[in-house]
Amino acid sequence: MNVQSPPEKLTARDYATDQEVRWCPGCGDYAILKGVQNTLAQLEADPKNTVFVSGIGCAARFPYYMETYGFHTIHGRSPAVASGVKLANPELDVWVVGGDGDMLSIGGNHTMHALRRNIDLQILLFNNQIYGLTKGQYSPTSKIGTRSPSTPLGSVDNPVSAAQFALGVGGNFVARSSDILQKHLPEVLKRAYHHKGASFVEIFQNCIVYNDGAFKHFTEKGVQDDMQIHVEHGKPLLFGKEKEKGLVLNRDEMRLEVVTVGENGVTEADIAVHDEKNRSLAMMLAQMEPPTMPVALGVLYCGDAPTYETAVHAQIEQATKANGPGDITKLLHRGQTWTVE
Amino acid sequence: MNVQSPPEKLTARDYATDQEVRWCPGCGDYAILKGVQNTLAQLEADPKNTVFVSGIGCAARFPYYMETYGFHTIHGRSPAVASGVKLANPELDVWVVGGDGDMLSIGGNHTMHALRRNIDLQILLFNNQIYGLTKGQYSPTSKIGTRSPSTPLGSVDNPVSAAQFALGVGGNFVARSSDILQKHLPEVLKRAYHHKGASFVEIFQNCIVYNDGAFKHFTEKGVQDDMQIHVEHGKPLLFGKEKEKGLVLNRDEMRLEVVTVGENGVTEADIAVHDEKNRSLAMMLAQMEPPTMPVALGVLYCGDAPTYETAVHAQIEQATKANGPGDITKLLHRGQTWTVE
Amino acid sequence: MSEAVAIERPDEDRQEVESAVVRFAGDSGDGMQLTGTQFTMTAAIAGNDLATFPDFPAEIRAPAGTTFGVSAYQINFGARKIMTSGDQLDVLVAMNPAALITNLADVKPNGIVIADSGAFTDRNLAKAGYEKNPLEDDSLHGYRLVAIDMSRLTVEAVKEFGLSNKEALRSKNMWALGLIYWMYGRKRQASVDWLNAKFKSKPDIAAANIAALNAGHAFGETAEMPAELSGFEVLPAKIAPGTYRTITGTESVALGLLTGAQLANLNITFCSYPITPASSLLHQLARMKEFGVVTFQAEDEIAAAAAAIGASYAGTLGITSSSGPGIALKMEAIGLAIATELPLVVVNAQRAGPSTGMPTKTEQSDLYQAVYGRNGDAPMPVLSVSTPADGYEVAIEAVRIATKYMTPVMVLTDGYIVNASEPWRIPDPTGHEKFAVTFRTDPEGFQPFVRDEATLARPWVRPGTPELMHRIGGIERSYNSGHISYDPANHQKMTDARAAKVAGIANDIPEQDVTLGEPGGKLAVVGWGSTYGPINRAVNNMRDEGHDVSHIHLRYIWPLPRNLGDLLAGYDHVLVPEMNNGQLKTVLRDQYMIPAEGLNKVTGKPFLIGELETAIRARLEK
Amino acid sequence: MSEAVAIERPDEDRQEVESAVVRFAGDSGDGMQLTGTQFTMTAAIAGNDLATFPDFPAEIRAPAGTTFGVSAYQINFGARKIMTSGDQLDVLVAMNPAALITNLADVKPNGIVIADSGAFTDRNLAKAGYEKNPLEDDSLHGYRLVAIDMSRLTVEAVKEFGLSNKEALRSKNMWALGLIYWMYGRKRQASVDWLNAKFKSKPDIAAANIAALNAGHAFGETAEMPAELSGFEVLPAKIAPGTYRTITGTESVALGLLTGAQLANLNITFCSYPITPASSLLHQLARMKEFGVVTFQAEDEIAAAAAAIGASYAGTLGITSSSGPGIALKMEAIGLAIATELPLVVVNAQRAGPSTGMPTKTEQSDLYQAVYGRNGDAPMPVLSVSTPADGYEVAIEAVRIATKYMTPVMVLTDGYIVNASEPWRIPDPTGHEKFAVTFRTDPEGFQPFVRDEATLARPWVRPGTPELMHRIGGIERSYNSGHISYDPANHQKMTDARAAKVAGIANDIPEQDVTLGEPGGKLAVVGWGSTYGPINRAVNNMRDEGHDVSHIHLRYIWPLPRNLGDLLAGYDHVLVPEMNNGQLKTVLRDQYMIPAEGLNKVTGKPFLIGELETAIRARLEK
Ligand SMILES: Cc1ncc(C[n+]2csc(CCOP(=O)(O)OP(=O)(O)O)c2C)c(N)n1
Ligand SMILES: Cc1ncc(C[n+]2csc(CCOP(=O)(O)OP(=O)(O)O)c2C)c(N)n1
Ligand code: SF4
Ligand code: SF4
Ligand SMILES: [Mg+2]
Ligand SMILES: [Mg+2]
Repeated sequence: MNVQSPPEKLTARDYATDQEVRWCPGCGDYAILKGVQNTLAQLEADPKNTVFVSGIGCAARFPYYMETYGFHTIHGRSPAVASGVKLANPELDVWVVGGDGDMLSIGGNHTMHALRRNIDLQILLFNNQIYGLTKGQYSPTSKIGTRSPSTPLGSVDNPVSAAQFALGVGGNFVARSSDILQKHLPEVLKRAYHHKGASFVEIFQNCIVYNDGAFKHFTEKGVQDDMQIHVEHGKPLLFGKEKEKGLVLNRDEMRLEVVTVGENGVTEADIAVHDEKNRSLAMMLAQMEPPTMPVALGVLYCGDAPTYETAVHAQIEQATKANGPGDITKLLHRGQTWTVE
Repeated sequence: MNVQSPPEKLTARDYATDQEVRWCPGCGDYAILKGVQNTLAQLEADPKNTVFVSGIGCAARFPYYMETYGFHTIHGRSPAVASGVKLANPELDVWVVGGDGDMLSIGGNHTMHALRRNIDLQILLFNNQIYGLTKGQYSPTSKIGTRSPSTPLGSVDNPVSAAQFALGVGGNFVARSSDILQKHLPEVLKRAYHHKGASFVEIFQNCIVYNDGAFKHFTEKGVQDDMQIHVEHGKPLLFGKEKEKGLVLNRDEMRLEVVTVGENGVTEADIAVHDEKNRSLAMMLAQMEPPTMPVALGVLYCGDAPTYETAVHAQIEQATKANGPGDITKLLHRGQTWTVE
Repeated sequence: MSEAVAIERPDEDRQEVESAVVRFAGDSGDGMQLTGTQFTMTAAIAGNDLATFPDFPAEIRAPAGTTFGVSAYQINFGARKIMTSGDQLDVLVAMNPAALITNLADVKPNGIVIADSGAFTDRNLAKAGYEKNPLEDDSLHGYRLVAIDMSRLTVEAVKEFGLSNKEALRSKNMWALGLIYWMYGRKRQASVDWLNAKFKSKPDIAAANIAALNAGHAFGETAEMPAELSGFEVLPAKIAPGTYRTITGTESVALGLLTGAQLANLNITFCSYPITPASSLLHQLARMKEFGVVTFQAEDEIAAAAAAIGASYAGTLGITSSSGPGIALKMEAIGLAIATELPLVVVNAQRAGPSTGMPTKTEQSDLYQAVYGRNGDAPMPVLSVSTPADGYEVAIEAVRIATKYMTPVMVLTDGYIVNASEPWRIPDPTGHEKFAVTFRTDPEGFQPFVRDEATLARPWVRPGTPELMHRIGGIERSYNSGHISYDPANHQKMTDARAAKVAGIANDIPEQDVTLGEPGGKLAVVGWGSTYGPINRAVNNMRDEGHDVSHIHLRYIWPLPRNLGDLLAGYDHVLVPEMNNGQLKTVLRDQYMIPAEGLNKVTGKPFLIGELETAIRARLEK
Repeated sequence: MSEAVAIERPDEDRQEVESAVVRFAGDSGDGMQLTGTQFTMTAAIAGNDLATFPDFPAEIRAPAGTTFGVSAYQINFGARKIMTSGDQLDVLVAMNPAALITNLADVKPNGIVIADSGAFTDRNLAKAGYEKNPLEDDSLHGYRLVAIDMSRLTVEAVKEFGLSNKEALRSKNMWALGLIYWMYGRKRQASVDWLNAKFKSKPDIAAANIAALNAGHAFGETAEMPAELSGFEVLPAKIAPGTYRTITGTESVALGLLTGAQLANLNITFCSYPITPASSLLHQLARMKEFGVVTFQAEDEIAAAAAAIGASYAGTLGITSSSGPGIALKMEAIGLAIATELPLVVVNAQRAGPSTGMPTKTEQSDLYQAVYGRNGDAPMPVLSVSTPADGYEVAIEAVRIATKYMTPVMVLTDGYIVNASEPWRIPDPTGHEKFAVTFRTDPEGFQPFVRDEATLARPWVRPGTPELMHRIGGIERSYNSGHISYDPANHQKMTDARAAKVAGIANDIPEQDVTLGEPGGKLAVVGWGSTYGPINRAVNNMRDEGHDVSHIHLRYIWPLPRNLGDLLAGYDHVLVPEMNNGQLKTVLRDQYMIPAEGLNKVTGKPFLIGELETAIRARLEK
């Protein structure tokens, strides 16, 4: 008699494939891979119902290393392919992985429409501010002045802010973390997973070969406390080693500014409280940049709205209720017909 | 002896071609065409240095009706084609015209990157919240529930807000007007023209055949005073027939709200003042929607940043200064060479 | 409930004709498409065979009275088999000057022109570009002109219902329909019923339309028409018994895809982006939700193709559709489906190119793109639809091949076929042979690229299946495991396998038959797609004249039927008429080294039977 | 300033060889590419003819010691004309076990294998998948093995400079280079100078590298090497006098485009999106700013093509480039350039497909896409590059045709050509015949689509020109005015004109010559693109054996040279070797009804001379 024994709890390692991981030694992608595998273990995610879809790029190699279903598609199209997967089978947990070129350059439009439609995907953008796989050309997120093979005298175009982009196009879940924040990252990813609808997570990732240290101005030991603020819904926007600094809204100039609690009469009560349901606040947080302001990490925005695939399938049920399950013979005879004896 | 006589001042009519205008009778595009021709006349724009580039759609037929240089390209690609025109010859005044499908659906990515690069184009989006030319399918800006040939039971996806999109991707000039505002429109277009860098103007346009009345909830005679606010830099955000209403920033909730001057102690001093240099404020204004809030029209945001094409050509001059004007023979000999006798 | 009153006129003194071609032409607002479909339905019920072609303007809604705002509907109906909507018009109904000036050239010498003189105002004449009123000078002397003030007569006929003049004039088309019904001795009841149903909520509008219909009919009855217009009779055609409906190419493809999916036991995920003339397929399928059909209007064609591929990966039937420019955009994604060997149906409603071209005009110029238009060695099957009804069988076949061979399949229709209609004997879908897909579920020895020995197809696994988790992608895959492989020998092996898989389909499709004529002889006329009708009729006529010519019409463009080379070798000459610059011709010459000659027409319009007869005659006289 | 010290060894006892093939293989970090280019330069200066091929890993920077992290550089140099980088290796330099295991198969029987035994640690052996150390068992008995602990010797050699062990080991490649210099009796001075220049700012690094170079050389001098390794001599080849440089396909195309633009008197606007192996062209042109070259890294390939078209519309030369998948994405936009008749150069660096395929491997499988891969009847000229240096002339020709005929032109290179290099006699660009563009400025009778009688090209107008304001677009244009036209006859006329314009270019290009052999005979081997070298050498060898075989290599794929049909008709057999499944073959068979046979290799690797010889022999024996 063959009894289906319940699978015992999976560990992070169980989500790893037998494939040799082929990123450059020291690449931030390794840490993210670990973070994602830990997240799935903590979520007790069922590998058979989990799909990783990616485009092309170093980041996009990701699915080959996950012991789940995986589809390494073509450059820039992963949000569209993933949308098809989710529409066809809403039961699946669909994760989308790609780089800043993949999802914001060639794939920007698909990312935008997946977000605005609010289809239930977890979209992870590995932002290393460079084209890694093609050997180091600048990307739409590269800082002005980036010298690269295609911009030998330095890039001249303003980078796009991934988070502001996601908020501007109507994304309902916008969060940020970093490859090196091994505790923070899984927490953010779990929020993204539990959010119904499109979740957008920008993960700062160090490309050690072509853009090393792109984020050290806010991730390095010395500066991280003062240059990062980890936002949490309902909590005051405090940061700094002793959480002695905070953000307040300057009402006349309508922008956030940094104050120090205790200094010239500022009390903790004056500190703005994070409201992840407020898109305008999220926008202000997303705009903050060192050195004058810290980089906001965590869930910047989390609204709730019906998800696309649910609504689509609801209409199918509605139509089936209204017209009865489709009868093809009836359909062929719909409209005016005539009979020849 | 043939003397070149200076061209006398051109009128709006001088900017019209001999081509029969072929929009549906009553289409909002006629009014916009008139508005643009008036604008060029007021600007005394030189037709020979003016280029209109468009994609495909009803709106995109625009160039055929302008007695300037014109390029009716392919669906969605007009911002990219126009970028090439401007890069090749920065002397030209380049206008880009298209519909919501052309520029936000298939062309969303090109619009985004033209805006973020800040290349000096005037991008006019005729937003009728529908696909006109292809006979009425819903578009990414259509309201939820829009019944169309492709959504017989009503559309289910959240529309994108053109202005929030433009702000989110880093657009440096974001404005709004409407087909029927024949005074307002040219003023906004002139601001767009004078702005150095990418200017984005969303023009609400009525498609009388497939989406008639899409905007009447804020454009109709009865409601327009209470449902529109015309913002001006440095001026208090007042609206209403007697300008008796205004916007104030609710500091705790960090959102704008409508108040009435005179009522429960509100004075004009309390009314927020429009600062077109503040992206966060622009975002809040762009988010406002009837019936609770008025629609914000005018220049929501106008920052200044170096333009892309200027920086590109500056590098060319810089390189020419540094290395001298290119000598092809020298170039062929660059690197290690050897001679065979 | 209004009724048809006037008794039908006895048929004695009607002139019997074997077939007739009538075109209703008027302003976009005049309801010509409705008028045409009503006349079509009535002809069908009267037992005629028929073919129709609607021709609407490129502009959305051009200003009234302009030439580019003219909308027309043509029907060819007869007592014999009807192959095309007709080369020339026996009767043109022109509701205004613009309709007359743009359509007159198609009228037979001495053909009948019925014009609404009431619409020939100075303003309308000017808009159409007439200096003088053609109804009044003798510029129409080559035709049998019947000028009637239909506008006035309609207004009078509906007076009693107290409609505004504007509203009243809306029934003008019914007045004209009534007259033509009389002219061909047709019963009005079907249209009366239809009007009552359509305007159920507005009974007076229904009544007015019916009154106009009757008035037009009565006018024919009573008015002293020129003797030779005493009325015609078109007897029923010999038509196989069964239940019929009219069907357009769009409808047949939509129904075929749905039937195919049911035979394969799959749900459809249809992903598309609107484009003329392909959009109507999206519209059709969007109304089939109760069949579990998911339709997705993507942000662009690339996303549509990509989403369809994702949907196939997830275990439904991914379908995408577009026209030439949109198909071009999909090609990179289609390459991914070829590489990952996933089923996908791609429907291309061809239109005149290159680039935007003439969106509302028909052409067959995407065959090169379908067969050759991808990067890399990327073979995929290509099928074509020959008549409005043929789309049903072709779509079913496309689904069968795509799912059985794990490959994208391209289906080529065109702007003519998708809009044209013909009577269709409604088949019994349950009678069709099933080809239910069996998804792989057995972990035993599973590898994603182990091929079926017969078909060379790889297994299809639904994500969600236990123990079959695997990864696929566009980078070259190791022969069985599907892991990334840069091994030279493996790439050769996989390239050969992909080619062999598609080539092997030739053994799973019917041998090519001779559509009309004998296997071998002096001349074979080889066609594909919507040229079927005119070629068949032309060959038929030439054979009646005793010429040695046969018609071979292809459904399978790639791979070609396995016997085609031998078959064609049996003819002295091979002529390939195409609405392009010779694209199938290239494939035939390459594959069979047969000096096929092209007959190419690239005007945005279908071949005329006459054009083909002339060309065939020329070849035969060589 | 360090200097080369050891006196060169007298050449007496060196064994003279006509040519030799050496491959340096090591870890990505071992600097094999530098080593190879240095050896190449020195061989060139020594007067040898040569051909090289670098082969770097697909992965960005694979972990050290792994097989997929191996980087190699191969050079074939000789006293005779060198056509390819060589089928088999005379000498393999393997810097670690992974390099040995992945490259050994290419070494001639009894060939020389020089290995750094110091790198054959257990760890590295394991990574490479060796159970036992191949240097220690007799698994290499089929070769002449020279195992030297280069690592230790290098560290010793640079001791004096007090570098860390890690830094010291970086000079390992120079030690190996020194040894091979000794083996072929080469002077070190050029490399010494190069090192001094490269490390100007770090003199001790320069000194260390030079010390290693000298140490490796000295080792050869002094160490008692096996007798048969006493050293070789490769005499200078007969090479036409002139100043030479080495050049890769990327460099030649970049320089050709620039020269072409100057001859046309235009500025370049180069718009692209990175993709392997096309990106290097973007990188090259980005460094030519002082020539007024604008380079634009667009958001994707479609935007790149669209921007290039806009740039051509604005009066500069728009150029775009990519590889197969990216070219597929550009096709819709290229159709717009065809429709609006604007000049555009499209460079396609082909790679193995379909889909993502094998990005770092070479293939010729985009010919179908280039010739046929668009919607509508959309002909465009297609040129191909045959050798690394050939890109210069081809690019110039592409600019000439694009601007003279107002048409997009496709240039096909491939992953082999863009990276391979050969010596190039530097031409005098000012000597080249000019083809300056004359923009239309005269308003008199101007219409945007009035065609030049000879070329059928329409006028090119720069926006900004007074009184010539006009509109163009992708919807079919009226024959002269360019206004939108749906007129059937006009569409036919325009379609014919577009076809005739491109076909007419055949009269403006050279007749096809016989690359090697006679016009007519038993067998013609017809090639295109990077198969030039192996085909030419193979045919050469076969002819030396007295066989009746000729080589015909095409530069012009579309339109084909006007005499090609007659030329090919002169041979009993036509064999078409291609790195695809038979794409040129289709074009030839269709155009000339000649039963051309394919010889197809789709492994991502170039043909070997031996493979071609075998195939040719087989054909001749038939
Ligand atoms: C259609 C197409 N265009 C271009 C490429 C080449 N390409 C592959 S990955 C990539 C960008 C890589 O950058 P990113 O997306 O940021 O990923 P990363 O490598 O940095 O993780 C490009 C341009 C491609 N494979 N396909
Ligand atoms: C590549 C491509 N895809 C699709 C189309 C069909 N098409 C033409 S215009 C259009 C959208 C029209 O809507 P919009 O851009 O909002 O312009 P409008 O007509 O509403 O002014 C579409 C889908 C096309 N011409 N080309
Ligand atoms: S190139 Fe950069 S991003 Fe890519 S694997 Fe290497 S380190 Fe990581
Ligand atoms: S369809 Fe709508 S947008 Fe297009 S022309 Fe008609 S009214 Fe205007
Ligand atoms: Mg990146
Ligand atoms: Mg629109």
